[in-house]
Amino acid sequence: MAWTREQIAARAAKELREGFYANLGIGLPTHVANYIPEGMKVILHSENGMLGMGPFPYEDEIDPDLTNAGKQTISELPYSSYFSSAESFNIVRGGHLDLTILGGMEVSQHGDLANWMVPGKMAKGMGGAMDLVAGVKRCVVVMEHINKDGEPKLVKKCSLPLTGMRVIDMVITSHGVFEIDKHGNGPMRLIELAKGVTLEDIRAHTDADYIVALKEEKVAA
Amino acid sequence: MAWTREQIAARAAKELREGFYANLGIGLPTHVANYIPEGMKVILHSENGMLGMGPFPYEDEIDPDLTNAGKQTISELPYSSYFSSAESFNIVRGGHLDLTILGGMEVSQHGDLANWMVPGKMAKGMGGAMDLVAGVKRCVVVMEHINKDGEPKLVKKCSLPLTGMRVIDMVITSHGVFEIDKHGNGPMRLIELAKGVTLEDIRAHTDADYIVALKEEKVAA
Amino acid sequence: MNKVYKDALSALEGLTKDGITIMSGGFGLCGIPENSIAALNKLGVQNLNIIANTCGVDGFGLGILVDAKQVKHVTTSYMGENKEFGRQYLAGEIEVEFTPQGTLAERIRAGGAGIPAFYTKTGVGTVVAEGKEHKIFNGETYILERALRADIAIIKAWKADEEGNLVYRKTTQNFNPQMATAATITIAEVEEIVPCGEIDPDHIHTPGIYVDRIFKGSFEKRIEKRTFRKREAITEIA
Amino acid sequence: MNKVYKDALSALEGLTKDGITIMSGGFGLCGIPENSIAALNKLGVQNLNIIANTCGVDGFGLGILVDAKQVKHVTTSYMGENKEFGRQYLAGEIEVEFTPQGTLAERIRAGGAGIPAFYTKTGVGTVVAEGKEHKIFNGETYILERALRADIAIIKAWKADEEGNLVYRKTTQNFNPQMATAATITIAEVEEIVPCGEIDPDHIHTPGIYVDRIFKGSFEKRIEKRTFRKREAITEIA
Repeated sequence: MAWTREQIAARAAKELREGFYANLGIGLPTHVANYIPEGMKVILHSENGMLGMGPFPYEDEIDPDLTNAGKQTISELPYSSYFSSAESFNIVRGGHLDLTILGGMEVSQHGDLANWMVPGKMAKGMGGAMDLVAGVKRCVVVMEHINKDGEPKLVKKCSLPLTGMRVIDMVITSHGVFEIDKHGNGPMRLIELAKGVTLEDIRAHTDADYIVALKEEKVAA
Repeated sequence: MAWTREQIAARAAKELREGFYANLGIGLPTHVANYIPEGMKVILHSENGMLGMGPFPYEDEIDPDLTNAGKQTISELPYSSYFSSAESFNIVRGGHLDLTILGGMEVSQHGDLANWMVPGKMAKGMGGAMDLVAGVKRCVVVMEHINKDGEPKLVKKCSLPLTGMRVIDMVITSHGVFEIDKHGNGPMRLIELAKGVTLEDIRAHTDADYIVALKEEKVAA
Repeated sequence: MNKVYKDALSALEGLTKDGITIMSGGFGLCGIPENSIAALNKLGVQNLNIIANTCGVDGFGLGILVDAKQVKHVTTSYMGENKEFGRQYLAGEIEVEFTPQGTLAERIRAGGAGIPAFYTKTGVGTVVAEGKEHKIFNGETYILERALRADIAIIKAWKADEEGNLVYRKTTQNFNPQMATAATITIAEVEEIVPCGEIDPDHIHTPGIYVDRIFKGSFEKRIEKRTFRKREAITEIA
Repeated sequence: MNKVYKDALSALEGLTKDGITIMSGGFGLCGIPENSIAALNKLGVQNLNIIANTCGVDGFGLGILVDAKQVKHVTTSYMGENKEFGRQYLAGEIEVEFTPQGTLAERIRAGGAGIPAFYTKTGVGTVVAEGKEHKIFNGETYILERALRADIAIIKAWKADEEGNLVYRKTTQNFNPQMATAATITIAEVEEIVPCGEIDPDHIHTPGIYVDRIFKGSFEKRIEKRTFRKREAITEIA
């Protein structure tokens, strides 16, 4: 038992706050948008040059001139704005976004992230991921707790090429939620356990150093 | 006998070409616009954020939101565009302007320009002059040949604080026209004499090294 | 997250203290945040560090703060014709850092864009280059210029929507868009606040993410040099 | 100075030769210069150095040039799903320099703005930083990134006036405005060319000074991922 991908996304949505400007990565992070609480205004940034990204359009309103960073057709909202890639990354690099949620292959206990290439496999490029982790005020990774080979993805030190060094503030895995002090040298802090996951499960599947610091009221989703 | 300020401006206008993007400095250089040949399209840049600067407006069309770098009210043309100061100086620094015409206090034989401060007197600031001389493809100075104390303004080495080092391509003074090889170490080349000015006049009032290289067909205005 | 404030004083509330750094938009008297400047004067905040292309004129624009001796240091490209500013400068009462206009614009942009420093040819061989790192790229010498940031940016736009998306008019744009990006808090004063959706998103100059507080101001729009031509006259080009 | 050309081939005439560097606007297949790419293919120019955020898909966009083996080197942030590109890359037939998307955008802007290099935090501690100068500002480490320039920029805008002033539509803007500034010659293909005066000068995204040649193209505007929702369905956010 552990969180499903949708449950991970739902948990990640709890990191959003009213008025936040946020960038959601491609894949699982995109699903977080489905769990923004009713009535909360979160302005989504699309790094190809848009703030105020709206939902998928109705079929008869599809516009090839309006796509997101995942190349999907989308819609605009009353408060949307468009701009160049240079401006878009001034927003990213300049620390104007409150939060980014990204997928991950490995996260180290000090907040290093690897999510863009696997040696031996063809690298497709880092896209905007390196810019996002370097620039956004708070970076959260959502991912499975273990990889397809059953190995831990929370590690002492990443074995894959990095996307960023000491950049991640929080990891939400299928097994729980971990806080990282990316500027310090302490262990991760396990603050929540996914429903049905035991401390023993975590111990068995985590390479990174961590301490258990469960917040009573937040145990389980 | 020598060129008047208006004659200097008229001579400077001959450096313009069809389709040029040009920046004219405050003061005498501004007058050059009055001598753009009929039918020639020259697009004027105003460093506060405009291309296609038009003439002074009619009195009933004065708009406080439309001024030039000299803080004068101006008008727009059908092909005008507005932009930020950052964009405006990308145009300047990036070498997109074909020509700038500036006033000068001193110009050295290797193309150094001093035109922004006199030690002991209060400096008001360099404004955009340092950016223009560093960035524009071709820089022409228009000025009197001698200063108010009767001293030469074309010098071996500037005594005043510089606006730019090896930046000026041509100087048009009240006495004639001088070409400068700003990348080399040769003397200036006197290519035109103002009406009524003799080579002896030039010799008596020029500190810079120069050679006489008059272009027959261009003597006098 | 309501960004709309009643006026300049309410927009500045809780933000000012002596010694802070303020970026102020405008070029000459064109596109300046008249209302926020007046409010800073009213609040009496002291020892201000001002970053602005010019510092207004005696009695108007930033000149008001200079006249009231609220300004300690100015980073600027041109002092203009402001006599009292000149007097304080010569008397050593106010410090001035002159920076070329394009370098000033780019330093501000860099401050908002997460770029701590960049190289430029502007100023090489002049006093501006003194003490700065020099580096050769492709055979040409450049100097390293540092980013600028402020505690508060006060800017002027034409229209805002309630999200803080801004549109400027004609040459009022100047330093305003970049300053909006380079401060901890950006306050925009505008001539009109419209509901979201009324501004075409392709026409927005400054996205609302850069703007924290907006208010509708009243504007004198004083003209520094009123130049015009007669309807009968032959066209003279400015 | 007529900037208006009949079509892509006439706009490219006299400009292309083997081994030149070309910047190509667009993000995925959105806002790409379809017509100029097709013309480059037709012209058969070889050994191209391409600077582009992505390289199209098999058979469309820059993928056409890749398929025809006209491309020697690519500077990009993401290769996309282009299988033939991947094959040539793995076979060593095509060289690829990966640069982070924001760094790519800024390197291009710097190339157009007379800035030879700038510092950024992006990529510190990764392979991107290898061999690059590191420098500490305010206690944080940054790396030095160099400007990019091209011989030709091919870009796509929505409308142009005859002066070459450009307006983009929605997310087609992306890399086009900066690429327009960073090449020796910039060619803009547009959906409509209007007389000067028809575009509000406050709405111009790219001033004509950056644009050398313009032509009216015809556009397929292929969609990479056609996503939509049903009118009846509960709103799903992208």
